[in-house]
Amino acid sequence: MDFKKTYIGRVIYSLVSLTTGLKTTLIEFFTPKVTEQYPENRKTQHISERHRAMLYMSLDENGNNKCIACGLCANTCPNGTITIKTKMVTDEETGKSKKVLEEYTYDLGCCMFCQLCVNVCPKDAIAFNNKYENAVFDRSKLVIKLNK
Amino acid sequence: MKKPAIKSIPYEEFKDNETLESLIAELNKERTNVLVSKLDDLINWGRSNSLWSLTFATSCCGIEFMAVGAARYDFARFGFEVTRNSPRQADLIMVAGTITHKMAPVLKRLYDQMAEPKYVVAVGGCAISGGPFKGSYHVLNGVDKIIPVDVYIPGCPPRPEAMLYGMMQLQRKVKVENFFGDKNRKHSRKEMQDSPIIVTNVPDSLNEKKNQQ
Amino acid sequence: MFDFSTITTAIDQFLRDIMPSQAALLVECVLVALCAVLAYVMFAIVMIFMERKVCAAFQCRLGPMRVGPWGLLQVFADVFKMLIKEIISINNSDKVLYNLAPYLVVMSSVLTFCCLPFGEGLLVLDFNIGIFFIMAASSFGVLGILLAGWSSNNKFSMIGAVRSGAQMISYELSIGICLLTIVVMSGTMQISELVEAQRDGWFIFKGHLPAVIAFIIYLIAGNAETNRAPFDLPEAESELTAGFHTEYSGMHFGFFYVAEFMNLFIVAGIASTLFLGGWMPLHISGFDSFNTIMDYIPGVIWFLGKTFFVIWVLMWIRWTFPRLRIDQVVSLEWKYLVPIGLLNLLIMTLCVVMGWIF
Amino acid sequence: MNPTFIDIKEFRQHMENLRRKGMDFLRDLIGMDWGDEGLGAIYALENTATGENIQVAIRCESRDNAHIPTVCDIWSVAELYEREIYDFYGIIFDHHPDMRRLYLRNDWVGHPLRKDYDESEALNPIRMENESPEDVQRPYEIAEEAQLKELAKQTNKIHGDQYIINIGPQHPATHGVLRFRLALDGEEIRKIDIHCGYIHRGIEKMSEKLTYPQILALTDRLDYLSAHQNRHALCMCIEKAIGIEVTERTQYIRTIMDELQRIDSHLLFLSCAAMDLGAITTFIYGFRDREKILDIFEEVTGGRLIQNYNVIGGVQADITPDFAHKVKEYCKYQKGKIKEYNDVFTNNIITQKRMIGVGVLTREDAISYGCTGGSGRASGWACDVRKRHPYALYDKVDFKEIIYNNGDCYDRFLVRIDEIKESIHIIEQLIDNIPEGDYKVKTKPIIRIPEGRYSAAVEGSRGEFGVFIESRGEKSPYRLKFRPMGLPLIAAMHKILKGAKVADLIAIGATLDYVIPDIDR
Repeated sequence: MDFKKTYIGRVIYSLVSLTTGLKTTLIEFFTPKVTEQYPENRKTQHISERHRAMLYMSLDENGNNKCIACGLCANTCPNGTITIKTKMVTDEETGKSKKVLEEYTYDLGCCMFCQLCVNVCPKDAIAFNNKYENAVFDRSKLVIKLNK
Repeated sequence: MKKPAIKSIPYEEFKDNETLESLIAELNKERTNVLVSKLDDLINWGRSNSLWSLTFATSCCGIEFMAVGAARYDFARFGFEVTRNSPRQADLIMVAGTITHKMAPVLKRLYDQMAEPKYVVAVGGCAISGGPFKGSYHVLNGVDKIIPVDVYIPGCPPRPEAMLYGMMQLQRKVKVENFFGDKNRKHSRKEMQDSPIIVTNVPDSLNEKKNQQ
Repeated sequence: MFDFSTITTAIDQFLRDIMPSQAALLVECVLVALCAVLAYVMFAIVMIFMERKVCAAFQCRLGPMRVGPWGLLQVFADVFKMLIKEIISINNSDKVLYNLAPYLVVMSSVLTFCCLPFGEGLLVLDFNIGIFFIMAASSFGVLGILLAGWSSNNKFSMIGAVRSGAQMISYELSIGICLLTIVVMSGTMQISELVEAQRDGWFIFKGHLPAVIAFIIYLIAGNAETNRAPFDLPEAESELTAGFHTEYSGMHFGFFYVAEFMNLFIVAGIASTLFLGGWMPLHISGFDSFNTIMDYIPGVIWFLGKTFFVIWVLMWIRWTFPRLRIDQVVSLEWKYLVPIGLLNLLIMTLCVVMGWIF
Repeated sequence: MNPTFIDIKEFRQHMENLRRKGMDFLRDLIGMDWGDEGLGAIYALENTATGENIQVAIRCESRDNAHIPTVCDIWSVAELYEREIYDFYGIIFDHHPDMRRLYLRNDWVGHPLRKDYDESEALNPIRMENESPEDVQRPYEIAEEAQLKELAKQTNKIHGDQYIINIGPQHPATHGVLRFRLALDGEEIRKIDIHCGYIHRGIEKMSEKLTYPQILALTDRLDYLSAHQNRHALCMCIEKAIGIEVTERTQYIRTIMDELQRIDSHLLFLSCAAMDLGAITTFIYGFRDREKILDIFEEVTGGRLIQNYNVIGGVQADITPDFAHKVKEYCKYQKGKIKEYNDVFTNNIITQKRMIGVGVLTREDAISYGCTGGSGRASGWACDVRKRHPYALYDKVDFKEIIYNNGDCYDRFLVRIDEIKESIHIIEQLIDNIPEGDYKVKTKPIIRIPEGRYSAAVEGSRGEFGVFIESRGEKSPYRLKFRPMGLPLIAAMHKILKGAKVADLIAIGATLDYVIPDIDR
């Protein structure tokens, strides 16, 4: 008869398997811990460049942006995260009227970070950054005006 | 004005200090007693450092919530690791994931079952606004429509650090609250009684609310 | 070695001098009760903190870090919170039993706690059937759990309570047999005498093989008695949400929580008293200078050191193994632990009769 | 592949014949609303012995009173699929034993996937009162193996005098929001009634209004643990339909990512199974190692869980330069860690006692219920899509399909552990040979799929994930159906639960490895 199946065999086999488990956790007990201490390591921590935490509009030193108010991003967004308000401005030199951006609103609270807006933008006016500390107390604070 | 302090992050670097300050101003209007306010500070210290959350997850964000609990991010460092499965023992509910029409009454009921003081954190796009599924026929667009939300953590799903950040925001909010005085309770008893949850699958004799109707 | 009874006798004498002996007795009772409850709470806090840190270390993480240095104040924060948390009253529950249950559980563990010999002369209850009293006092904790499950008007609680009834009553037997093994060996049931009998060597060394087996069985059964993994079925989180205390909130839940940890402390304390020599220092015959150094370490430290070592081992077990199923729990007891325990008792008796113990 | 339409009168006979000819696996059942042509359904069938695939369709012209004969006695899984179609389209399946809604509340007005569905808030406001249990329902008998037809006659409810507990919708062991209504006898389970739909998000209906790139974003959120594979399936289907060939480099990246995702999912499976059985430390170990994959994902795709990586024609961004190095490092690390899991959990006597011989799913049942993935392979059914219908690079790499034969919880567990090793093996073959080239081919800005029906399937982390598109040449699909990986698993639940205890339900649920948003969609 198989020793493993006898009464004594079962007891011994169980004890062996249990001790193996205990041994493994004991080794873990003494190995250095893997925890990253988040708020303490804020300065040194590495977040992937590609991480998408929030949409932003790159502004130059005068606060100008590259947006041409074409509305492609707002149209391609699956759930209406982006709304664009435009106005018509007449160029003084040429006299032609031109559509310019008045307000670019982005609702961080319902963005799904699918990157379609960034992909579709013809001027690379918008991009995602990796600043993830965005929790707020008020829902309305999540609706952000991106242009200045 | 008292400024709630959190280790390792200066007050100024936190987002949305305006809302917090207006909350403090509102709460401090009626408070004069120094002794009471010291006691309040002590109680708030206890409360804010012992936020036990209900294990509640419906979808993707729930997995990130588990990741926060695991070794790398380890929310035990903050004392949040005692996640309770029974709403009676939990202090906060992290609504992690989409809430659908069918789930909405369940969520409300869980919230009602929790003991005061209780807090709600809306995690991720779905819980904040319906997120990716905003246009769906079966999705609740934001849990703040049925329960009061204290902190919103945007992301889809938010990364674990963002969740920890959100929890610290909640700590800040807890730290400015008053234990003494009626501002404490989020809902009056009256409101609780009027809450629209009606239990339908018990005998009518036991169902007080139904009998009242 | 310092005998703590000199202090207690002095206090007793002082009190009797200033007031009639009846009143002195009353004051003493109150004092002792206060001390006991204070110590109980203190150890509970230490235990909870230890559990959280040890568990974290086994799971390659850090555990509480941010409340006070190394998270030392974490448990105090929890206690503050728990004290002011709302206690929900449940509709359609048996109110009296529902409110009574947590106190029963705590009472049982306080009573047992009082039997632990922390040092020479430093124990509250010491009479000739001490072991018997411990068994009796610890076994009515299950009553509290059953009542909690019954009165909550919750089906999960009910299943948890019934599970716990089946489990705790079964495992009481094994504990009894193990304790009996030691009683057979020492010939006394009084706690202080049991410790005294280990002056020339701890029972686990004196009783060699049968004592070691009894020790192991005691640890397993003791773990089951405290409802801790791998025997945490009454509150099996993934099955029954929170088991018998699902409906309890605030401090009522806190009592269950504390009692669970203190039961662990008590199990470990009894183990160290009966098997590891209680507050007796470690002596190795032949090494006289070593023995003298050991004697300088106070008995309280010896006792706590041993107890916390046993607790650490139990935590190690808890954080390693998965949970058993209820039928497996019961069959482990009745098919393995009880027969082995009985056989072990027989061997021990034989050893005692033949004089094979040291 | 275009389905053959069968006349409703000959339908039953035809289906029975097909089953007799060996069409034993109902891959998918797709409800359809063809507008004026009526409502109907498409049945995708496979012969597991020969690998032959056919599609059969049925149509009934009456919209208000649509009736189709049931096939749930031929393929058991059809029971839940048909309930789903009843829920979405209002088609009544004759002789179905349990014609209840599957996902939506029973007081829901209308059938949402119909083209004429009225979505107004007024009809279906957010109802805050609890759902009342429906009167006619058939809980699945576990104790006896009666035929479905007989059961249909005795529509016995779960009675009030039985000890009934609700596991879920909010319960730590259901991995989300699934609800089991159990009738207990002591610790033993007598009856089970499964309620889904607590996370039904209506993705399929939403897709009918979105453009194809927009739909892609939703697939990640179906089964978030096979986000890559889900997206891969849809991309593949669309690429097939519009006739683009992706580059070799893309194929390599996709395959490696799929396998990394599979390891990620299996590690999570291991962790959660351990947690459900009470071994919390193993749970943490699994998560610790999973973080390393998530790091790689985040570095390359920018997302940890929801990656948004595959796009039509390629991938979103090229891999980072140190990708290969990191993946190789990870593979080496992971191989060492598997022993640790085995030591602490798999070989533990308590685990074995809890799992061996518990929750047996036979091979026949696995096929009849369509339980693909690890659960099917543990029952001895070679159902791996990577072998059955190779896609991407799976016909070029050498790998073994892991098959166990007992079909119990322990085998289901071992399959996943071994698959981690197999996936590492696949990755190691590919990682050094990623060819140079474009990571994405140019596509038109607006993607329209030519009229027709298209389908594609991949091996997701927990079974076959299929996509079915019916297009009318628009920029959004006329009908899009995802084959859920989890629905067949929970359909088989009452069969598996035979003689099980409450604790076994947890072990079975953990090892079946379902993800609820994938079931509910």
